[in-house]
Amino acid sequence: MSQARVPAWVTVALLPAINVLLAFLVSALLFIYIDISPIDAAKVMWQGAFGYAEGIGYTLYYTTGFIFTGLAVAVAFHAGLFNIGGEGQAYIGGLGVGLVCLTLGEFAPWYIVFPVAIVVGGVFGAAWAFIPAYLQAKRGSHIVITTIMFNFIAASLMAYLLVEVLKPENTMATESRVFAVGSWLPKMHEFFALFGYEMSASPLNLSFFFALVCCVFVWLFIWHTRWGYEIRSVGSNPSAATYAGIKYVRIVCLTMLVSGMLAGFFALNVLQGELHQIKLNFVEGFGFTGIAVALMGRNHPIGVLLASLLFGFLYQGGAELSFEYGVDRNIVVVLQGLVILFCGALEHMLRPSIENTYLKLFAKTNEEAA
Amino acid sequence: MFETLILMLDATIRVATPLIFASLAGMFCERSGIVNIALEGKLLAAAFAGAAVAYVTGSAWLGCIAGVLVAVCMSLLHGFATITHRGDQVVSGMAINILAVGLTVTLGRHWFKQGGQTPALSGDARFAPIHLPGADALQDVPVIGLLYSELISGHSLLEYVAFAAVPIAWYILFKTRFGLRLRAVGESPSAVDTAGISVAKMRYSAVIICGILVGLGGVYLSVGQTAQFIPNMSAGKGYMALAALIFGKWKPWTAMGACLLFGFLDSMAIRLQGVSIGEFQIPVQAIEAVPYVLTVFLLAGFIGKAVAPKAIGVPYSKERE
Amino acid sequence: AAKPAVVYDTAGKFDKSFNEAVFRNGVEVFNKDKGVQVREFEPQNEAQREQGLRRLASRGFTPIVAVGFNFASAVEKVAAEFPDTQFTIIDMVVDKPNVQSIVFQEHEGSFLVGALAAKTSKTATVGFVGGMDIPLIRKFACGYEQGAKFANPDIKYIQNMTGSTPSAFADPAKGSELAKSQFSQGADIIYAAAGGTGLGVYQAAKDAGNYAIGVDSNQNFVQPGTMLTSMVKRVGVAAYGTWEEGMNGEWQPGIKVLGLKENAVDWALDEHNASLISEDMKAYVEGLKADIIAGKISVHDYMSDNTCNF
Amino acid sequence: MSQEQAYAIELSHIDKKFGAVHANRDISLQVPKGTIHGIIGENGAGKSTLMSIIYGFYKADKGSMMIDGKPFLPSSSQDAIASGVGMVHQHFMLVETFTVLENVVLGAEDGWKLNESLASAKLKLEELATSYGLEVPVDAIVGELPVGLQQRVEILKALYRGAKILILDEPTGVLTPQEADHLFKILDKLRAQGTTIMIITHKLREVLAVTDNVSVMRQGAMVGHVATKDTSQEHLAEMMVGRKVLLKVDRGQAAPKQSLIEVKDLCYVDSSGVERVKKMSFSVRSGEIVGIAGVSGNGQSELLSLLGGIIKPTSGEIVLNNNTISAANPSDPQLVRAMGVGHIPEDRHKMGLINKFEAQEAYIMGYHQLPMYNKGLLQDKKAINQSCQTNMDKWDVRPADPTLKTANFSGGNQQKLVIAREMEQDPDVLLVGQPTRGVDIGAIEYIHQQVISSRDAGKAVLLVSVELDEIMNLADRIIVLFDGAVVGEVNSDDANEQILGLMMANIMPEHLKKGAKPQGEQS
Ligand SMILES: Nc1ncnc2c1ncn2[C@@H]1O[C@H](COP(=O)(O)OP(=O)(O)OP(=O)(O)O)[C@@H](O)[C@H]1O
Ligand SMILES: Nc1ncnc2c1ncn2[C@@H]1O[C@H](COP(=O)(O)OP(=O)(O)OP(=O)(O)O)[C@@H](O)[C@H]1O
Ligand SMILES: [Mg+2]
Ligand SMILES: [Mg+2]
Repeated sequence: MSQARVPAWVTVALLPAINVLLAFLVSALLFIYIDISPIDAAKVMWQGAFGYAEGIGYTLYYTTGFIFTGLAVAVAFHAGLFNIGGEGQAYIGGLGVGLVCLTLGEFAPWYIVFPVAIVVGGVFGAAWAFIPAYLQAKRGSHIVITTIMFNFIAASLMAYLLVEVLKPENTMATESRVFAVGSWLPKMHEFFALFGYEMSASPLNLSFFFALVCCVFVWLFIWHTRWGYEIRSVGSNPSAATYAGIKYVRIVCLTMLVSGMLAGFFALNVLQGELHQIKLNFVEGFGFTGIAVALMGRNHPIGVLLASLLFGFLYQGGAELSFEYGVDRNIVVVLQGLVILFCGALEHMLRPSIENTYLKLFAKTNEEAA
Repeated sequence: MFETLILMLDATIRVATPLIFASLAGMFCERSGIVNIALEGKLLAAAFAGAAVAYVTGSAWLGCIAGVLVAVCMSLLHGFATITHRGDQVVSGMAINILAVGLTVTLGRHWFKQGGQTPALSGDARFAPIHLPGADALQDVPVIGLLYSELISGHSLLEYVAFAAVPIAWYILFKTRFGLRLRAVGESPSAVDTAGISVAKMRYSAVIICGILVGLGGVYLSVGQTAQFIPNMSAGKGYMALAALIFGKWKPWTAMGACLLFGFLDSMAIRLQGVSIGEFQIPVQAIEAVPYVLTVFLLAGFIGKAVAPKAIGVPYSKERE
Repeated sequence: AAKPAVVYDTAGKFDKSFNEAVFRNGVEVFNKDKGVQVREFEPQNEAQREQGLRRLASRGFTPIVAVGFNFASAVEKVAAEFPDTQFTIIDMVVDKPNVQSIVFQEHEGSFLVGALAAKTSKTATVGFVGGMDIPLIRKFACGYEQGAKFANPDIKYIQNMTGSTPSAFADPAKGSELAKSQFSQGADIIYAAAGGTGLGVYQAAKDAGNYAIGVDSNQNFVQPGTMLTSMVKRVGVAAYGTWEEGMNGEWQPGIKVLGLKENAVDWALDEHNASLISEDMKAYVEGLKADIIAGKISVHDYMSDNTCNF
Repeated sequence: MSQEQAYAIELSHIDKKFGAVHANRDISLQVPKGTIHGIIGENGAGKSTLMSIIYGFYKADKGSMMIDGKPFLPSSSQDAIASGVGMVHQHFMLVETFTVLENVVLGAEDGWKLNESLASAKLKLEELATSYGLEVPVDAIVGELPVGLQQRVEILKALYRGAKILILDEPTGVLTPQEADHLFKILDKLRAQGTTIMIITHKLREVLAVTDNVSVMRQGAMVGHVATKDTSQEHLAEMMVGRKVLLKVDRGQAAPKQSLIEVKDLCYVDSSGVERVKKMSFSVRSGEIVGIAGVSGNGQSELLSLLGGIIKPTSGEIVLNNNTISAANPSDPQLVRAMGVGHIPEDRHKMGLINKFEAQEAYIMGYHQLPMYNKGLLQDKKAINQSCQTNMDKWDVRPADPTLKTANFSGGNQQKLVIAREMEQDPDVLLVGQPTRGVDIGAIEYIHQQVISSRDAGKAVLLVSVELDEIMNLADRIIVLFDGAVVGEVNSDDANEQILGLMMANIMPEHLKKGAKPQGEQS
C-alpha cells in the first residue's frame, strides 16, 4: 500500500462538481444550436436563481420539495430498495395534507394544522409505499415495477377524487376548494416580518425548516439508531443481516414506510405552503427528480441538501430563462437529464483520470517539499 | 357481439404492437444483464426522429430508418454508461428518459415551430394498412371473413413485423450460438469471460438489438399508429412494456402474451366506459387503473416469483472494487 | 407604449387547443397588426403561474392575459398586489376591480354542431370524444348532446372521455381507438373536444370514411373532406380584443360572457367543408343560431348546475 | 531440460497491481512440459492472480510469457484457449441455470446453430468421459449438481477445448479424500499423455503426493522453487509463512459435563421442496468439541442455520441450553443469541461481516440491540467504539482501528473480528463454521488455540469444517454427514483420513458400527 490515497473531498466534491460542469458544457452546445448564447443563458439563470431575493425564495421553495423527495429515495436506497414511487407517494401524501387542511383547517390555526398535516400526510405517503414494500418483502414482487404501477394507480385515484369528490360544484379546474386562510403555512417573508426583517414575497414557507429538520432526522435515523443500522445491514448484505437476526420483511416495510412518509411531506410545502388547494398533478415530476437528487447527493442528507439546491437552481433559473428568452422550458429538462447522466450514470468516467491527475500533482509537491 | 369482439381484438393488436417491440427490446437488454427502464425514453426519441424524418423526406421508410438509428444511438449511450463506464443502469435509464423528453420537444420546437409536435404525416410518409389478398372477397363470409378481413388483414406493416419478431426473437435467444452467449452473459458474465467471449461485446450487441426493436416500436407510434409526433406520446408505454417483460418472465412468447393482455385491457377499458353495475357507475379512472392493478396483483401472487437474469443490474468488472 | 402580455396555461402554447388559439389568433395577429410584441410566458409548474404574473406586472406589462381557468387563484392574488395593472382571465371569473373575466358559451356552439351532426348522420348515431374528463369538456358534451337531440329526438348519443389526466389532451392513439369504437357502435359522426387527441379522431374518421367535427379553432383543413365542421371558440380574438382595449384605453374590468351573439363561438363553414353542407342544412343551423341568440332556444350550461339535464 | 522446447510455460518478471494491492511482484517461473507443477502459498499470496494472467483473464502490468517457447501475449481468455491453456477456477465459472452440455459448449460452439453444436458436443463429451472416467449427466442443470460434479464439468470444459496446459486452482477443496485421489489419477493420466498441469493447493500432503515440482509464493512474490522429491511438509510450510509453524495444536483431554445441544430427529425441507436435513440426532456436551465432517453441501450449512435460528426446522427439535426449538416453537437468531449461543458463520463475507461497514459496526452485528450499545433511541457510539477497540486489542486484530472499513482487513483479521464478537459475549454454546477458511497458517494457529481454550472454559463447541485435518486436530468426537443425514460418529482418537473419507462417501466401516445401525442410512 505504498501508493498515496486520494482524499475524500476529491471524490465527494470535486468529481461531482466537474461532472456538473460537463453537463453544462454539453447543454451549452444545445443552446448554441438553438441560437442562444450559453454565457448569457448562464447569467440569466444565475441572476434569476440567486441574484435577487424573490428569486432566492423561489429557488429555496423548489429546494424544499426536492429535499423531501430526495430524502425519500435516499432512505430506501440504504436498504437496497429502489423507490421509484416517490411521485405517487407524494401525491397521496398530498391527499392527507389536503384533507387535514380542508377539515381541521376550517377552524384551527396553522400551527395546529401543521403538525396534524405532518402526521396525516406522512401516514398517507407511508401507506402508499407500504403496499409495494410488503409485496416485495413477502411475495417477492419487484419493487421497481410495483412502485411504478402505484404511481399510475395514484394518478387515477387522485383524478377520480378530484373530479368526483373534492372539486367544489361551481369550479371547473380539477382542484379542491381553497383551504381556509388561517391554515396556510406562513410564508418565510411573513414569518420574518414578525421579527422585523423585510424580505420580498416568494412561495418559500416554513416547511423549509421542516425539510432541514427531516435532513437531521434522516441522518440520525440512518446512522445513529439501531433501526438505521438494521436498514443499512439489509441494504449492504441481506444474508448477513438475516444471520444477525434482522428481520427482512420488517425492515423492508419500515424503510419504505419512512421513505413514503418523507415523500408524503412533499405536500406540506406545495399544498399547505403555496397552492392552498389540492390540484391535479401537483407533484409535477418532483418525485422522479428526487431519484436524481438522491444519487447526486450520494444518499446522504447533506448531499441531498446540496443536490436539492442545485435542482432548485435549475428549476428557478430555467424559469427565468424561459421568461427572458421565451425559449422552451424543456431545455431545462435537457439540462436536468444531462446532470443525471454525467453525475449519476457516468460518474466513473472521469474518476480515474481525475484521481491520477490529483496524485501526480500531489506527488510533485511532495517531491519538491522533500 | 362477435363483431365487437373482433374489433376489440383488432384494437388490442394496435395497442400491443409498440409494447411488443419494446418488451422484446427490453428482453434482449435484460437477458444480457442490463436493466432497461430507458425503454420509455428510447420509444419517445425514436417516435420523434421517425416522424420528423418521415415528414421532411416524405418517406415512411426513411423515417423508420432514422427512428431506429436514434434509438440505437440512445442505446449505445446507455451501453457506454453502463458497460464501458460501469455506471448505474437504472440511473442512466432515468437520465435517458429525461433527456428524451427534453430533447424531442426542444428540437421539435426549433425545427417545426409547432410546440414540439411534428406536422401531420400523410400519404407515403405514413405506413398505410396492408390489405392481404382476398380480404375484400372474403369479407362477407361469416366468421372467417370478419376474422380475416378485420383482424388479420388491414394492419400496417410494423404490426406484422412486431408479431413476426416474436418467433424470431425466440429462435435467436434459444436456438443460436448468439442466444446461448447472450443468456449466459446475463446469468454469469465471469463464466462468459473465462470462456473467451467478450462480455462487453455481447452486451453492446444486446443494447444495439434493443435499440433496433424499440426504435421500431417508437416509429410505429408516430408513423404507423398516429400520423405525427406529439410531445410525451410514449405516455408510459415503456414502463408497461417492462412490466410485460417481467410478467412474461423474460421470455418472448409469454411477454407477447402479457402485451396482448395489456392491449386487450386497454381496448376493453375504452369500451367499458360509462358502464355501470346496478346504480353505481364505474368511474373511468377505475377502468384505466385496471392494467396497473392487475399487474401488481399478478406480480404478487398468481404467477409466482419472476426470477430475473442473475447478473442483472450489476456492472461487470474483473477487478473487485 | 403598450405593453401587452400573456401567460399560458401549463399545457403550453402549442396544446392544439385554446392556448394555441390564443397564440395563433391572438398573439401572432396582434404582433402583425399593431407591430407590438406581446410578451409571452409559459409556466412550467403551478408555482410559476403566480411568479410569471408577478414578474410581468412588476415590469409594467398591462393588460396581462391569463389563459385558462387554472389561473383563478394566481390572478386573484397578484391582481391584489398590483392594483394598477390590468388582468384578463379567460374561461374563469375572478371578481377584482382590476380583472376582466372572459367566459365563453361553448355549449351554444356545441349545440349547433350537435344539431348539424344529428341532421347529417345516416345511422342516427353521433359520438362525442372528450379529452380530459373535466367539467369544461362536459359543458361541450352537454351542449352537443342537447343539440343533437333537439334536431332528432331519437338520436343515439355516444360519449367517451379520453382520460383523467392532462395527457388525455395529447393522446391521438387513444383518440383514434375511441373513434373506432364509436364507429363500431354505429356512430358516423364524432365531435372531438380533446385537444391533440382529436387529431387521432379526425384521422380515424377519414380512414373509416366517416365525419368528424373539430373544436376551438377552425380545424376543417386538418382532414378536408371528412371534417363536417368545427366548433370555433374565438379565444384568440378575445385576447386580441383585450389588448386592443388596453392600447386604446378602453379596457374595462368585469365579466364578459361571449357566445354566439358576440360571434365568439360559432360553427365553421369554409372551402374545406362547403361541399358537405347543403344549403338546407346551412339554413337550418343558421336558423338555430338565430333562435339561440334571440333566446328562443335555451341551451343548458353544464356548469351552471354540474348536470346535463336539459 | 536444456532443450529449448522443454518448457511448456515460461514467465518472466510478471507484475500485477489491483489498485493499491500489489498482487504479483516480479514473478518468473518455468514449467517443464508434461509435468505437474504445484503452486502453494498463503491466502492472498497472489496464486490465483498469477494463474489468471496465464489464462488471459487478467493482463499483467509488466513482464512477458512464453508457451512452448513461443511468445505468448493473450489479450483475452480466448487467446489463451487458442494456445491450449485451460483453467479450472477456484470459484467455478459456470452458468448455473444452464445444462452441463450448454456450459461445455459455451464459447466453443461449432457454428451459429445451437442444436448442431450441442449434438456434436454430446458425442465428444461421452468420449472424454469414458477415456478419463469423468462421467457427468450431460442434460442436468448445473446449479442442481453437487460441487464435485460441477468441478468435473469445469475440467471437461477445459479438455473439450483441447487444453494442453491445464491449470487447476484449489481443485480439492470441495472433494472427499477419495474423490481427490480419483482426480489425481486423472491428472496422472493426462500427464502421461503430455498435458502440462499446474495445480494450486494449500494441502501440503497433496502437493507431495502428486506434483513433480513446487513453487512457493508469499505476499505476491515467488519465494522459491523446489523439486517435490527434495522437500517435506515442514519445509514447505516454513517457506510459505517465512517462519517455523506448528502444524498440530496441543489439545488436552476433554472433560465433558451436561449436554447443552440436543438435536432430536431434526428435519429441514427447503423452499424448493428438497429435504436438506434428514432426521439428525446428536448431542454436544459442555466442555467438548464435536466436529461435523463431510463434503460440503451435505447438510452442514443447513444444520448450522437451524441451530443458529436462521431457518426453521420442518420437524424434530433442538434443545439449546435448555430452550426447545421446534417447528411449532421456532426461534430466530436474536432469540438464539439470548439463549447463550455464539455463532461463527461458515462464510464471513456472505454472513459474518458487512464489507461496507466499519469494524466497529461489524463488531456489534447481531448484538446491536443490546442495551450496552444503545442509549435511549440512539446508538451509543462511544460504548461501541470502546468495546470494539478493547477487543481488537485483546484478540490481536490488526490493524486495531475500529473505524477502518471491514473490507480493508485481511481475511485472517476479519475472521478474528468475527470470533472476537461471538466469543466476547461469553456464550455457553459455540457454533463454529469453517473457522479457518481463507485464513493463513499463522492465524490458523491462533484461532485453533482459541477454540480449544473455549472448550476448556466449559463451552459446548460444535465445529463444522470441510478440512479433515482441522476436524481431526480439534474435535473430541466426529460426526460425519452424508446427504443431510448422520452417517455415524467416531472418537477422534479412532479416526483417520481413510475412515472419515469412507464415511463421507456414506460407507460405515464395519468395525465402527457398534452394533446399532447408524442413523439416517438411506440406500
Ligand atoms: N479482481 C481483483 N480485484 C482486486 N483485487 C484482487 C483481485 N483479485 C485478487 N485481488 C487481490 O490480490 C491479492 C492476491 O489475490 P489472489 O486471489 O491471487 O490470491 P490467492 O493466492 O489465490 O489466495 P487464495 O488462497 O485465497 O485463493 C489479494 O490481496 C486479493 O485481495
Ligand atoms: N476489497 C478490498 N479493498 C481494499 N483492500 C483490500 C481488499 N481486499 C484485500 N485488500 C487488502 O489486501 C490485503 C490482502 O488481503 P487478503 O484478504 O488477500 O489478505 P491475506 O493475505 O489473505 O491475509 P490473511 O493472512 O490475514 O488471510 C489486505 O491487507 C487488505 O488490506
Ligand atoms: Mg486463489
Ligand atoms: Mg486471506
